[in-house]
Amino acid sequence: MQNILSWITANEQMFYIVILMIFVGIEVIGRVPSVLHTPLMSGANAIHGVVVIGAIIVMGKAEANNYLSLILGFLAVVLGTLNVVGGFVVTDRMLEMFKSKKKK
Amino acid sequence: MQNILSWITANEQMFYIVILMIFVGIEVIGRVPSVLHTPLMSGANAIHGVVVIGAIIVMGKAEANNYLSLILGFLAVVLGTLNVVGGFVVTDRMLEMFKSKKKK
Amino acid sequence: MQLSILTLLYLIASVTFIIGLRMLSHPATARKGNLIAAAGMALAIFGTIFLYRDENGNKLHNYLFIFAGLILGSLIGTLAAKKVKMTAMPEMVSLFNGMGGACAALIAMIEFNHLSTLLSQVPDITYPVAFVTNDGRSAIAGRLLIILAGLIIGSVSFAGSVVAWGKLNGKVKDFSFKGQHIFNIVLLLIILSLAALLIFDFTKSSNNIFYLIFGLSIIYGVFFVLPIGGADMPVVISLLNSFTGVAAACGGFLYNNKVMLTGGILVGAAGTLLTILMCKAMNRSLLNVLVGSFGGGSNAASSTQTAGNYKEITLNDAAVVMSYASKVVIVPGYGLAVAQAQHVCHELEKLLEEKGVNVTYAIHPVAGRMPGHMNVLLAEADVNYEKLLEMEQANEDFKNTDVVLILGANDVVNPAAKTDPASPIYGMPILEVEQSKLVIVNKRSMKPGYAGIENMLFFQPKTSMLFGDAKGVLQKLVAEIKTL
Amino acid sequence: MQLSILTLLYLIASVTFIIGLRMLSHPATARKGNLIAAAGMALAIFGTIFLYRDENGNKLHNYLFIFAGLILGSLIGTLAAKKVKMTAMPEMVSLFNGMGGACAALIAMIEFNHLSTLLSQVPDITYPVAFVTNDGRSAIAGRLLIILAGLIIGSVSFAGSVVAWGKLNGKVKDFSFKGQHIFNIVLLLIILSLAALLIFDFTKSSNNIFYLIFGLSIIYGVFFVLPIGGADMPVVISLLNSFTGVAAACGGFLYNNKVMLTGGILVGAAGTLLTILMCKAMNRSLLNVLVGSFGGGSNAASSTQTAGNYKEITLNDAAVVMSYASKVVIVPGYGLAVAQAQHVCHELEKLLEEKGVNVTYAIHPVAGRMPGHMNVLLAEADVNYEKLLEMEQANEDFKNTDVVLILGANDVVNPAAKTDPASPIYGMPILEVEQSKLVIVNKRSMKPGYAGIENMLFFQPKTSMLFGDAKGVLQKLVAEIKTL
Ligand SMILES: NC(=O)c1ccc[n+]([C@@H]2O[C@H](COP(=O)([O-])OP(=O)(O)OC[C@H]3O[C@@H](n4cnc5c(N)ncnc54)[C@H](OP(=O)(O)O)[C@@H]3O)[C@@H](O)[C@H]2O)c1
Ligand SMILES: NC(=O)c1ccc[n+]([C@@H]2O[C@H](COP(=O)([O-])OP(=O)(O)OC[C@H]3O[C@@H](n4cnc5c(N)ncnc54)[C@H](OP(=O)(O)O)[C@@H]3O)[C@@H](O)[C@H]2O)c1
Repeated sequence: MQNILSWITANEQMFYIVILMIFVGIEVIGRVPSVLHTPLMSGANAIHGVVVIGAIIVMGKAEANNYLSLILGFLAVVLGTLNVVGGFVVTDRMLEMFKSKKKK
Repeated sequence: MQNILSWITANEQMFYIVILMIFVGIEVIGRVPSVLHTPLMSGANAIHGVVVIGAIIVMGKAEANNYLSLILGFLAVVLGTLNVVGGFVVTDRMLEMFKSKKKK
Repeated sequence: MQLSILTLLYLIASVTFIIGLRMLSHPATARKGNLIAAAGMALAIFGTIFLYRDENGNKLHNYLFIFAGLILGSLIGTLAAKKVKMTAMPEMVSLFNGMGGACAALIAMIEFNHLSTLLSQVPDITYPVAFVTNDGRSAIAGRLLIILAGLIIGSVSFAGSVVAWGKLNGKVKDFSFKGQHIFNIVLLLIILSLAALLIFDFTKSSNNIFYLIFGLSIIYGVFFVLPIGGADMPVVISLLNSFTGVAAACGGFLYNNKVMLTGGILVGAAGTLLTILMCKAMNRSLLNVLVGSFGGGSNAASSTQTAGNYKEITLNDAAVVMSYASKVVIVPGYGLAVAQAQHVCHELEKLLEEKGVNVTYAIHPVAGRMPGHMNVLLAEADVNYEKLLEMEQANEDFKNTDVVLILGANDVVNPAAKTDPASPIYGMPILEVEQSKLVIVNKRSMKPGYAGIENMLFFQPKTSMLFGDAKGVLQKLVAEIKTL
Repeated sequence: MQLSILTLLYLIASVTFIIGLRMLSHPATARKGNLIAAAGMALAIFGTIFLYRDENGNKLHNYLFIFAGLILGSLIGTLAAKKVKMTAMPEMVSLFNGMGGACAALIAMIEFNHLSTLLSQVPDITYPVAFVTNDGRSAIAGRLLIILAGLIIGSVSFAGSVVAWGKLNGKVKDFSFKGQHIFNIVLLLIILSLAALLIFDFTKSSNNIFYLIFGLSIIYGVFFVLPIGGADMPVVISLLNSFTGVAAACGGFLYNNKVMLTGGILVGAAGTLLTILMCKAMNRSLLNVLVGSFGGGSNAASSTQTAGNYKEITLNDAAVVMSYASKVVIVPGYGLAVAQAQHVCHELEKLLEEKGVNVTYAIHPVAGRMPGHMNVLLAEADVNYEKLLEMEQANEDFKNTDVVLILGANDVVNPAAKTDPASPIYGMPILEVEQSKLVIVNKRSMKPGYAGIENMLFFQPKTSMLFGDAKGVLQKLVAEIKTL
């Protein structure tokens, strides 16, 4: 208990950021028309690709002779980039169709 | 410039909290019916009375012989409490009327 | 340990503020939301009192004073809040808001004294002190910046709110002089320059500059609100509300206190948006409100000459027409509120219902001087909630209405909003009362309403005027109907 | 200095994510929102590469590998995203999501190796190490906790997504055994216990436990998704999406990296809500989807015996009826999507329009296997946006419709949703096609649709069946109409 409390105090600001972000996420999505669920899902999917930054950091810190780290890190960078780039491109492709139809 | 940047870095988390809170505030109020503007205004009014906490801290830290601080601090506590208590009570009074009508 | 619990309490309080505000935005949950936020506030306050420890682990002292202040504030606050009349609600809110602003300004003042005392005790200090350097002093500069922000914003909010309260009360009159907007801008620039001077160049005489800034901020607050039309006050109050929120957030920065920071910013952001929403609901821009193009002064200028012929109806005729109608719609407006006629209006409604007339109210969202003003008023008079129709619904119903009784409303039924693109209210949605069979308008004269413009509705063949104070007229109407 | 700029870039990126997601929720701004979020992401990625400094101020190295990885990933990602068929969109999203999960799991793995190497180098370390004490070690415990959370959530998300992808592809079949839910729960408990063991009692063999946890998490991910009906996959994908978000946020905690933290949490929260909204749109609860009461397995059980007599219509008759109608409404469903018949459907529509028939589409929000599936499909086939009616609007129009042509839709036109409280889809809003004069239903057999229930619409007098694959039938119809 003591432990948890002091952990919370030490990371107070982190907790605020997390909790506020949860509110933002919920509020932002709150009233979406179901027509947009698919592009929204894939757009959100692309955003969590931000994890690639962790991969880059891991990779960039690995010593040149630590092959395990290098290989795993390289894989992580590739997969993370896939998630980001693929996610944004596929979302854009979907939304492009929506848009061009509307202008007509 | 340098100064501002390092200030931002030093208070990074604070900035996140402030910016996220702004988003939360905007999103939360986003789609209010104008019927509720008055109680909403007075409810928000009560919330910023949280400033009374600052007054309490100032007051509680003042040395017993620092009369200026004591007097100003006391005034601050009274005014802040007025804001909080008055704000919540008045809001409740308004909303009570709304509610009881509805149940009928 | 204590500090950890306090941190947790603050976190909880912040969350209750968000949830409370969120629930406040929906009619069904509003009241509960208010109570939740209040509970969170209580948690934060008592947590601070008992659990706060400063950097050296000391508890707070002066408990006597603190509790005395709390009790005094609560007593006055509760009394005032319970006693205030529903029509005086905006005044009350404005006053409470001013108290918050003053509190923030006082805190800034004490903290400044503290800082300057500390500085003067530094042994070999050489004035002027330039805080904005690359060494440790920039922290002091940041502190000063926040203190000054709290002082200026808090003072403006305080002075502005008090003036707004006075205006709504009728104690303070609109006042403006030529070039006042320029004067205001110059004043603001002076304040900001002085603040910069203080931060960049701290000398022994800085104390005086500080109090000068305080004084000028108060003056600025007064002149900021003075020229704005009394009827625009709700918008101004909402704006000042968000100011106080920001001032509270400054306190949060100062004490690294998250609940003050989050609470303040939340209200600051929400208040700003609310202000904008209110302006939109009145079909105006914020700038337009602040510069006051038709907020008040212009009212006097607009003439009382009428643009045609209108006809009057006698009390007796009005009583007869309504008693034998099958459907009557009452349109309440600002005049009903000032005349405090909501109770007798409810009486009239009951009387007519007893006679078998179907009576409802058509509520325009910005009727009166506060958003939702009419709902609050009629709710106070115990009018059944289901009888209050919102604008869209009411507009569909007017076709089947025999008599529309307009009580002290004007702009919200002005057809110019739909037909005349040159009108200042063009584009504002209105209650389309002219679709009904007969319109009876109660007001005291042919004077225009808030927007200061002529209302062609009054000159239409199906409209009849019933002059007099709303309360008096309604009382007579009730008496008349009883004798029928 | 570099770090300060990076902090600022991260802050900007976090804001673009919020704004991007916000704009994604409105049709008019969605595309721009996506681009804004992408720009913020680019900023964050390149900022990290060039400006990141570790605690000792060292830059990153291994640039070659990093850029190789980025370029490779971008190439594959872009290619895959550009090549994928519109109907295969859910698979693609699921696969990308799995990649993100795998990335998070890999990071956790490397960081664990790092940590355990560091520990083994501490001179006089005595195993087992209990990290959860009141001294400095609790920081290590926190680190381990986050690493394990990232590993478990990332692995589950990865394995689950790959299985979901396989199911949508048709490569993996539904599979469940009795007591599988219990098995899953036990598995999860074992994983969590092992994780706790690792944190509270770190020994030399902990490395093995770590990989065991990894393996079990992968297995759990597979068994979590396997029993869920293939048609429920969009919901599952959305759920796994939010899992990956949380895994990314764990990375943010680990590196004290705010953009990862905020981005991950944002998606985690938004994804969870989106999952719930999707379930609501299908009139089901999340639990119901996960436990799979009618998601798939039950489909097989439901019989093909029909509950009455239906009549068929010949191609020629159908062609004639539609050509001479004045208003035709097309109801597309899942069958249209699997048959890839959207293009020929558009052809039919144009042909009829040329003949003076007024043709529109009635789009049910959950028609197909993804929310908004039909809109995307028909948009791809260049169908004019204005021809797509939403459910409410379509339901008002059916009264004046001569012919409704149902193409591979079933549940979304099942009247049981309105009339039969015992039906699993009772309460779901449907397209009320039976209000029109004539209904033509195209599907391949009398088999039920996704919900596995009989559709009484097919046995009504005004309904005629037109059996066959949607694409083939439409092609023949088009040819037939051309000869008329
Ligand atoms: N609700 C809000 O949030 C808000 C806020 C600020 C401004 N506004 C503005 O206020 C206006 C509201 O429209 P409204 O139609 O309610 O009011 P209005 O247009 O201001 O008209 C009120 C009318 O009531 C009459 N009146 C005054 N005292 C009376 C009394 N004792 N007995 C009977 N009649 C009396 C006045 O005419 P006589 O002097 O001839 O009696 C006046 O024409 C709109 O222009 C709106 O934009 C609204
Ligand atoms: N949109 C979403 O987000 C989502 C997500 C998950 C689940 N769902 C659920 O999916 C259902 C959607 O309803 P729906 O009416 O679109 O689909 P449905 O009820 O699943 O019916 C599809 C029908 O299409 C026919 N079909 C299949 N392949 C065909 C082909 N090649 N040519 C012609 N017909 C073909 C099938 O009958 P035959 O086999 O006889 O041909 C089947 O009856 C709802 O129950 C909804 O809750 C929706």
